[in-house]
Amino acid sequence: MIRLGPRLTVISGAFGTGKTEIAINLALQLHAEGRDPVTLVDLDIVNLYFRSRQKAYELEQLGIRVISSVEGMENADLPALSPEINACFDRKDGPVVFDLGGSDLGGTVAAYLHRGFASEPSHHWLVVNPYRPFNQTAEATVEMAERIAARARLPITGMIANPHLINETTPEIIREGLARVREVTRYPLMYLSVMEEFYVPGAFDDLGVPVMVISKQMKQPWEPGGIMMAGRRGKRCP
Amino acid sequence: MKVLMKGNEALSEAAIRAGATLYFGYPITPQNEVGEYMSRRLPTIPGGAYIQAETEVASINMVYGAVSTGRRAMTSSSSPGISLMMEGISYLAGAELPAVVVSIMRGGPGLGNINPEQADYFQATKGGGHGSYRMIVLAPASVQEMTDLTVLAFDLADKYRNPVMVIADGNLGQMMEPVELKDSYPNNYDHSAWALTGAKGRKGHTITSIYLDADEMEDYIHKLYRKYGEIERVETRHEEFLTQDADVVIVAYGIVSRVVRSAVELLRAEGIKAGMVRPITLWPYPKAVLRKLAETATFFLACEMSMGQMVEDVQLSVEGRRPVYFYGRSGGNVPTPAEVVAAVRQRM
Amino acid sequence: MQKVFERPKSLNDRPFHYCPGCGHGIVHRMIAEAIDELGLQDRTVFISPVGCSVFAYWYFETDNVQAAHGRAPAVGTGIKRANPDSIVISYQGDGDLASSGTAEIIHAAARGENFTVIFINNAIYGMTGGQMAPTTLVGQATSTSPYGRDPKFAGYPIHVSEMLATLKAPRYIERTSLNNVANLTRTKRAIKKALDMQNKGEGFTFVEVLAPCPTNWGLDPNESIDWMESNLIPEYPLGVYRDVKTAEVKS
Amino acid sequence: MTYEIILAGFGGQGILFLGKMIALAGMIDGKEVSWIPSYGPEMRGGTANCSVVVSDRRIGTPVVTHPNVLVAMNRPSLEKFESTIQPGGHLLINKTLIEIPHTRQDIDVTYLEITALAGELGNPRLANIVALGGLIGRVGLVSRDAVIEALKKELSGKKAALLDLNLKALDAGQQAVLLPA
Repeated sequence: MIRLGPRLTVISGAFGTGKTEIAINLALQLHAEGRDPVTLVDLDIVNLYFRSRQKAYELEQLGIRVISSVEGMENADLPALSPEINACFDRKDGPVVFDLGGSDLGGTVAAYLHRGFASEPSHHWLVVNPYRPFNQTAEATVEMAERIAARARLPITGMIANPHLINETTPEIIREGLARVREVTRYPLMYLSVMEEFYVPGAFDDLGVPVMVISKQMKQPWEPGGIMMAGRRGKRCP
Repeated sequence: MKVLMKGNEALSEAAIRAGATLYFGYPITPQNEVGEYMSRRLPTIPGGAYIQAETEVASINMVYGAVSTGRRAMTSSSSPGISLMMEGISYLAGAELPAVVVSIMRGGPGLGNINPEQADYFQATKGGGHGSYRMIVLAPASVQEMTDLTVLAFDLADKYRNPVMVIADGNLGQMMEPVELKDSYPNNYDHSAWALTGAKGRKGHTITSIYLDADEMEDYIHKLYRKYGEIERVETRHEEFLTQDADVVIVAYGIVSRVVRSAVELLRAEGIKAGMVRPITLWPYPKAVLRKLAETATFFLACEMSMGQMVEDVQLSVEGRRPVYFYGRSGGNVPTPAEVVAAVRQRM
Repeated sequence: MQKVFERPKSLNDRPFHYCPGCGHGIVHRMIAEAIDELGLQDRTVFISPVGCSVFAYWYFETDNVQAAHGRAPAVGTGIKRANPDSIVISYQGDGDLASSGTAEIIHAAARGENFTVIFINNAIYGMTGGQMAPTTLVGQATSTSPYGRDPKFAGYPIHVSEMLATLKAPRYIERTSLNNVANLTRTKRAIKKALDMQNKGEGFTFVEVLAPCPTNWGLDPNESIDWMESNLIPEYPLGVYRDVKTAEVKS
Repeated sequence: MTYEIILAGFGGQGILFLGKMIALAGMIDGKEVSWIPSYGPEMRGGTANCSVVVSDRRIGTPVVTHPNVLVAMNRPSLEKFESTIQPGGHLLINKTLIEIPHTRQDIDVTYLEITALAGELGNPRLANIVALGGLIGRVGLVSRDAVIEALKKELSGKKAALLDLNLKALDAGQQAVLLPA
């Protein structure tokens, strides 16, 4: 289901395009396909809210390795990058998904690891939601993408179209959004991601792009199973 | 022996005699006498220090540093300056440090004027700073109380490891009345378990207000609120004047309570059964007293030198059982007894 | 066998939370060594600021206090005035010291407060995610100067050591760097000298340390050193900016 | 008895000191007292006034709005406060500086050459003490002994040399109001 060539996949994009959702779902699907050990690296030092690390407890229960900050610092608004991050380049034992922080400044952190990325091939997939600022036109999307690539020192190798308006998403919204993402011709389109609630088998077969069905991970605190800022004890909404 | 002192001087001398020989502040009218008095007295006292800070922001943080050594220290200011101290007050509450802040209110908002007002009630009692915290707020009504409540403020601060504010208006700061001061006031609090005095022969102490984990932070806030609950139970203070048979209960604090006392006498002379409740602690607020009087009184009148701030606590206390009216003056105008009498008559 | 690498007594064994290649851990160790060598551990009160070193108090086996953003020199003033026998170290970054706390540092220096300030200048905000600092270089891209710091809009970097050196009260001001072994040695020497002066009651001492922030600079640790040498140090020349006994100033 | 006093005049006429002496003397007499200045910007030049209350009972409001004793040291003070005096109250007018007559008929009015008498003693700044003499001579208010004790207390140390002159000013004011007009 996941067309994985290189072992390393970097997920980036403008703020709020759905990078973290995609990164976690990618890790979950790789795990479901038995490509263990799967590692998810949260490099988001930009925004404390809605980061992969908040799912760390559940992912680790499944056997997915999550690397973010130095232990105990997951809730601090400090970079505190774990030295363990370098280890995932050295131990070549399974797929690694890197969740970069939003926009070009999120990319900066990847640059810090550029020696690691130079040591083996990697995907660098840009998540595009044409309903978000900085993604609304092809020009804006490319401009942001090139900034990210430059700051991360990693050329973009593909796009994941993630057109949605959260709960107001409809099949039309998805189709129209995909068409707008396709106006970006500089990078190959790898996947169309569709939230499971809006996915009907076969409904998007005519679009000529593999569909990645994702389940919402980063839920609001008031939603069942929503994410609290609880960190270590991994408290969930009742 | 009684001496004739200005409110600002009296509270300063009381603080010194309570052992607070460290003062940090920045000039602002109408509380300049505090800094002036301290700058004269403290350098002559062994271990005493007076610093005119660069800002009120710095003053409150100097207090934060000084009290973290376990010693008594204070600052004072007036409305705009107290606004600047709110960050530091929140940190003091968060780090559970004892400190006394004196607020001599003036007119506002903005630069306003230097006339007396009581419009910083919300600022003092409802937060003002950030986060879930409470500050004990004491409201003297005479120069004698400026001294007594300042001494009490240091005791409460030490007892609960919490910032305490003494709040008064410009009148109380500026007026002179005879006061009686003791030579010294006891300070029996032992802070050696946490004070920063150098880690000689023990593990290092740390003073901080950071709790990264949501659950740890919540546990800590709950701990603070258990303390606040205890303070509400034990430390609520008020004064009643002719309330036993009162149909009309006038609620006023600070200087306005003096006006209201005169008004109550005038009303009684006219045959109107009026009485007064004067909150001495503005937080914790004497809710239970007002709640009880709501069973017998006809109505309540809150009287303030503001556009109505404490009146909301009267309403909360009375819980809708009786009408609560408001009479206030602002800009530096002090209500007169005649005005208060008229305000009561209008509601009869 | 001789032990060549020993943990200072004033530092505990908790692993640092800093990113690999960060300068904070190195300076923490130097401070702890200086405290040990001067025998000041049981009199030291260490002030942690707001910034990446907000948790510096996790590591120092001394008394510790955490201060609000920029306010450490005011807190230090309070501690030192309340207890002149204590050794007070205010440890601050560039956002804390040169932006939010500009008033506090200038006035503490102007009063000649007898404590030591260690100022970590890495020309960027580490904690909040690589935003522009008052010490960010012209042209340097950060998350809030994405096109590079443009002096037309954002002005020019603040040179704190030079500025403080115009005051009469400070006893000692030096800028050092962590870019090579010689400068590491100089930094350690400067920190020790500052603490020694404080111990002797000589007045306000200030050591500015140019330090790398690879994570937010978007460079690996080696490149960070190169960037310091080609960009940071030319903007912020190293050296002693003031070394005058107060008595010599009085005239 | 409760005296609710407003003392008003120019900045520099020693209004606040006058108030303080009354309050101090009242305290020495064993009365309840309060003193409160109008501490606004007018303190820095222009007019100055303060409220003093001397009473046998606990003092309610220390801010006097309707005095039963008014000392008007200059014309704006008379114009501003005459209408606020309680019926039957006392008004002391500094005749040297106020050329207009009073208008109220329901109060007791005393004209006194306050500034001129001070000038005769060689220092116009003694006007406040001359006024104090006038007040104790005409209204009573506080005892003469208490005033002298208060002056001694206040004029001690470096200021002790001024005591004699102040006592002379006090006498001058007191005697002038006792003389038939």
